[in-house]
Amino acid sequence: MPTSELSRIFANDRLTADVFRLIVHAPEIAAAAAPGQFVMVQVSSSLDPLLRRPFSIHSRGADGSISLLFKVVGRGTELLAKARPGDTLDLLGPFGRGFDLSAAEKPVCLIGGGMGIAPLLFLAQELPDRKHALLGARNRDELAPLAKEFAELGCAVQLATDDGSLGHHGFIPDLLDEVLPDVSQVCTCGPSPMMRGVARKCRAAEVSCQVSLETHMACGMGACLGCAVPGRDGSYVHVCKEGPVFNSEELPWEL
Amino acid sequence: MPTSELSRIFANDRLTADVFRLIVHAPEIAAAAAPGQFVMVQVSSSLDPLLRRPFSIHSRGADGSISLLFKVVGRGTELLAKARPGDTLDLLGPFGRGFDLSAAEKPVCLIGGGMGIAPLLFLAQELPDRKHALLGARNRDELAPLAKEFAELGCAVQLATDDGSLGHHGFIPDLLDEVLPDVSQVCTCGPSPMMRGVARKCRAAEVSCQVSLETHMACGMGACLGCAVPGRDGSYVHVCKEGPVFNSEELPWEL
Amino acid sequence: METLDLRVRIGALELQNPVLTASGTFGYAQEFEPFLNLNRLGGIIVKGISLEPRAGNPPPRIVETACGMLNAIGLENVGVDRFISEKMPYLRTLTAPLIVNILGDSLDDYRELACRLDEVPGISGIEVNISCPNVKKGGVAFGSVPEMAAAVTAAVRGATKLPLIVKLSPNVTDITVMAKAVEAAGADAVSLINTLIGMAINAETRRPRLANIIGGLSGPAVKPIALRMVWQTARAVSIPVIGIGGIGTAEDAVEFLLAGATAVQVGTANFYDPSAAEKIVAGLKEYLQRHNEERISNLIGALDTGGK
Amino acid sequence: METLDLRVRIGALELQNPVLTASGTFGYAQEFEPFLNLNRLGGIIVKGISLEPRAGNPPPRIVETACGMLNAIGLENVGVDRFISEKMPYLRTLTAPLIVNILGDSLDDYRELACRLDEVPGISGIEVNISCPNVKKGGVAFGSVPEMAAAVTAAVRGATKLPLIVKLSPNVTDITVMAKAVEAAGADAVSLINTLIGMAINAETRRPRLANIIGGLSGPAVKPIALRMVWQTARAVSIPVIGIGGIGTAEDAVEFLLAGATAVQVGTANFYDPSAAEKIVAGLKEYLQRHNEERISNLIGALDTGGK
Ligand SMILES: Cc1cc2nc3c(=O)[nH]c(=O)nc-3n(C[C@H](O)[C@H](O)[C@H](O)COP(=O)(O)OP(=O)(O)OC[C@H]3O[C@@H](n4cnc5c(N)ncnc54)[C@H](O)[C@@H]3O)c2cc1C
Ligand SMILES: Cc1cc2nc3c(=O)[nH]c(=O)nc-3n(C[C@H](O)[C@H](O)[C@H](O)COP(=O)(O)OP(=O)(O)OC[C@H]3O[C@@H](n4cnc5c(N)ncnc54)[C@H](O)[C@@H]3O)c2cc1C
Ligand SMILES: Cc1cc2nc3c(=O)[nH]c(=O)nc-3n(C[C@H](O)[C@H](O)[C@H](O)COP(=O)(O)O)c2cc1C
Ligand SMILES: Cc1cc2nc3c(=O)[nH]c(=O)nc-3n(C[C@H](O)[C@H](O)[C@H](O)COP(=O)(O)O)c2cc1C
Ligand code: FES
Ligand code: FES
Repeated sequence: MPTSELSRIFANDRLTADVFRLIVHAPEIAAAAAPGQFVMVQVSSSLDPLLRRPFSIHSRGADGSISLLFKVVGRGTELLAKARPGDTLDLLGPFGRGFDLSAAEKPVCLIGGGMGIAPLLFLAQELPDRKHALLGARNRDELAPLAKEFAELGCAVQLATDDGSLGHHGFIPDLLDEVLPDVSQVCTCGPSPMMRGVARKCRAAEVSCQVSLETHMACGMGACLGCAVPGRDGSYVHVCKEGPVFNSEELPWEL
Repeated sequence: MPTSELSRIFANDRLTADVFRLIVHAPEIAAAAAPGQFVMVQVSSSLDPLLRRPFSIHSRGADGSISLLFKVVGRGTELLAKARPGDTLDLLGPFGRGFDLSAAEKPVCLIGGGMGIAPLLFLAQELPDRKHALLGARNRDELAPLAKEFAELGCAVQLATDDGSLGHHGFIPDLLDEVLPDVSQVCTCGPSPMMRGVARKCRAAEVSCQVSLETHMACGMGACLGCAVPGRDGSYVHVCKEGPVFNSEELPWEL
Repeated sequence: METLDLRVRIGALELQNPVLTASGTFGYAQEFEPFLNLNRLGGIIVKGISLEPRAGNPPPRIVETACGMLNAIGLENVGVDRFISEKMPYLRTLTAPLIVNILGDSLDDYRELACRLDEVPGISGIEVNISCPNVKKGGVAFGSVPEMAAAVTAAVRGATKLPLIVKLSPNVTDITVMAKAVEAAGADAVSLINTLIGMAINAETRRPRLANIIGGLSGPAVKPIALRMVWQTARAVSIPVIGIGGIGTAEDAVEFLLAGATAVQVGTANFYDPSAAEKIVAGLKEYLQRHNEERISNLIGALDTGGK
Repeated sequence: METLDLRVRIGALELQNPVLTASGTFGYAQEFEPFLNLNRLGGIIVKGISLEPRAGNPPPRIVETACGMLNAIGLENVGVDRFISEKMPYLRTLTAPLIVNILGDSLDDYRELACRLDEVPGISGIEVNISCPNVKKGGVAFGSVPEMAAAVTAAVRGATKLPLIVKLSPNVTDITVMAKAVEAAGADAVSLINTLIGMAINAETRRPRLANIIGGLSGPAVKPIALRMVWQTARAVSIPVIGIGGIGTAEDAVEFLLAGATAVQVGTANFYDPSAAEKIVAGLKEYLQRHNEERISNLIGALDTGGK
């Protein structure tokens, strides 16, 4: 059950030039949250920008906190970057359908690219011991701090960067072949081309693949129908309600 | 000549629960400013609130700074109250016609009520030695810190508060009779009833009276014609251009 | 103060307070259960329903604009059958009156929808969205031609005894002409405004921000236009006017009541503040107390224009 | 890059760039001298001029709204005589083309204004504000009836050879009908939009926030509506369209050009950022460079709608 929470900001740390990690005290949302779900954040006390912004829950703390990992890409995230410890943040959530791990027997493989890594850390926190994490980002700066945390949660971590400054120089799907035989479930979040590549390989290997989508949202709770994306057979699915996590087979991706 | 200046905030001190004094480094505006003139302040980096807010120049520092004295009355001033030292503030100014002291032979009497006191401190800074200041406000908290500064600038200060907590219990015009014979010019800014009362007494005593008006402004520079107030004979005068300081005889006040 | 009276009347329908939710911005109500007490509202208006289910427009369907948003949802809805079988069971459990918003491509569509809903228990009123294109008349919106608006109203009126609200489009030269036309055709009330037609472009990609190119503008940005149209309309008709457009606070709601609205609808605000509607009810009570006013109905049309 | 070509053409008038200032938001230009280089602008349109001086409406005349403002200045102006004697001497010193906005209560007013201005050296064009009430026709705005708009256009056309821009009101059901009417009557270009009629109320005092009760809405809030109307109009007429409404940045200007505008006017933005117009010129150059585009004219109507 989602809720509305005026949460106190514990920290808003700049990880790189444009990536921040925000930690807030939101015990009700934290208690209700499952990996893959998101919150709707009010980024301004004024009417401009008007709408809340969706962010995945990046991790959950034992102290009733949750964290968000975000990149500054526009006005809303610029304002969020200015939030300071002690300020309050108006949150709604948790919303959406998270990752479904009921059918995972063998290890799960988490595949994240860029800010798509955000929900996967929470997932790593909640998964049993053995799991893989294939993580990609633009460069070492962005990737290194995150990679460490996945490793600490017991993931077998492999990395890729666009510029080769850390790990494999290239794309994450390249790393997948080696790992696939060992896994029963892939969970991925990141740029669409990456997720398509991953889904294609999973399909070939007959491994179930869950993908987490992003789209523009006005409400986050199924009321505006603004978050539709194409489903199968000319229908639409609503990212905030039927997703953000979908089984890749639910989507009309030309695999 | 007005100018546009991105000025650095030196201080934004809370004087009472809702009155602040903001000090900014604005050397060009400071150099051009005359007492009674005002600046247009951008209170938000977003489009809401959209328009700048007018504030009188409260004082000028030797270091190229100017100060503003403001009360929180709405959204714009609420935002301004949150400005912190080190932030930049986007200012335009100085605008308008300030106090004209060319004809003052005997001492000048400054009469301010509430935030109307703001421009009078700058005027006191610029006036030759002997001058009177009659200042009124809601209570001691609001009035005491200001009264001190007028005294330091050589004013013979008399005070009035609505609640009697400092000085005369009642209205400032009550204090005027005693002072009028000694002055050749009255300069007043504050609530309209106060200014009318002052203007009436000045007229009876044949002492010139200059009043500083407030109204809603969109531009501050004579372009929008939004700041009109009734002048004499059914015409309108524009507060930002012909004012904010008027000779009380220019206004259609039923004296 | 126990004596506060917030009741208002829309035709035969009495509302416990004048705060409704606007169609298309409140889903089928259940989505908002975590955020407010639905039964505290004056009434609930659900997403527009058509005869057949509609898939809606391709994405992107929404874009934020200065103090507002554009939507081109394309009237996606489950269709009247699934509405009755899937949504009504929950909606019937609510005590707040339910008003169903309907839309069609032809007079027949509207008539049949009204017939179908007339039989369904738990529905307190019908709101007719006439901003839709008339497919038989080459796609001209019913809501921009008085005769066509009157024809839709008459068709629905003939098919149901339920209180009938006709929702007007603001994209017209004179909204009072539209209001008078539907009043004469039997509407019990008019609600206004629906969205203003707008557009947004991505300067970098040189493409429209909505797949549908144009969309409907809503939110605080449109409030001044809505308020003016409500004021004009309330002086032109004698049926109740329901004010819509950018209402997010009790102060906004009071402004619409003063302009002549008998009730208000909260739309886009539900998205950024899902408890807005209930907060507005509470805020109206607080306003009445502060102003020593016992009845909310005393505010309706009470704008003091100094005789103008 | 010295080869950037920002020139656009409005009838016989060539502008060095497409950025004009909107009437009523730029005073008589001199007010802005401290804040920008007037001669860098594509052109300057001054406050609307009538035959006789007008005192304007009683205050309050302006009120801020969500991302916008309402004004009811009441067309205060110095009248054509004083405009020519007091304002023209300064305006003539500028190299940027000057366009004079005119308004009247009757066809005769408009005709006479055009005659008077036609003789004055230093005027490069006339913009006709038809959002004014026609006093002879009971106060119906010229701008809401196509025949009346055409009549004003023809009257002015007959009185001057200066490039003639007709400024359209957005308060109509179909702005393309108005545009086509004035095109047929001899307009060299249309500019749009003028302000949308709106209203604001003080809930505490229960009084309108404008003494005139209603006023014109402008600013970023109206941009989506303006952009849509420009897009529709540009496809309906073959004369140039000048886009107006909420333009405050180069990105906004590009959006209007892509929608089909040949030039743009900067209005309310001049109030909160008096150097906005010059910044937009600079920003357009930067945009062309970034997009490897030599001519701004390549952007006009270049919206990629995927064939729709
Ligand atoms: C379910 C979900 C979870 C998300 N989780 C995260 C997260 O954990 N970390 C993170 O950094 N971001 C996340 N996002 C994306 C985030 O919501 C957007 O980056 C943010 O809304 C941009 O706001 P803005 O005002 O800064 O940008 P805007 O000024 O609104 O837009 C800037 C650019 O970002 C694009 N954009 C805006 N909103 C979205 C969106 N919802 N999806 C994709 N692109 C968008 C715009 O098209 C534009 O190009 C998530 C989005 C969704 C839908
Ligand atoms: C020339 C001039 C000099 C001024 N100098 C000072 C000063 O030195 N210190 C100071 O505290 N204030 C001063 N003011 C008033 C100040 O501009 C307003 O208090 C401020 O604009 C309110 O902004 P807001 O967003 O907080 O209030 P809003 O939310 O805009 O309004 C809150 C309330 O204040 C009223 N209000 C808004 N603007 C004005 C205005 N311009 N004049 C009068 N009432 C207004 C509104 O009607 C409303 O009742 C001056 C005004 C003018 C015209
Ligand atoms: C996403 C969205 C969907 C809407 N769907 C409908 C609808 O199905 N039927 C209808 O009559 N109005 C619909 N509207 C219009 C609203 O009910 C309302 O009239 C409009 O948004 C103005 O009010 P607001 O500014 O408070 O949002 C919709 C509005 C939005 C924003
Ligand atoms: C204060 C003010 C005064 C205006 N005066 C005139 C005028 O005299 N003649 C005219 O044609 N338009 C006038 N307008 C309309 C503007 O020129 C412009 O069409 C409108 O404001 C929309 O553009 P914007 O959103 O950029 O302001 C005025 C607008 C404002 C805000
Ligand atoms: S974001 Fe509103 S329905 Fe999904
Ligand atoms: S404030 Fe714009 S003319 Fe005075």
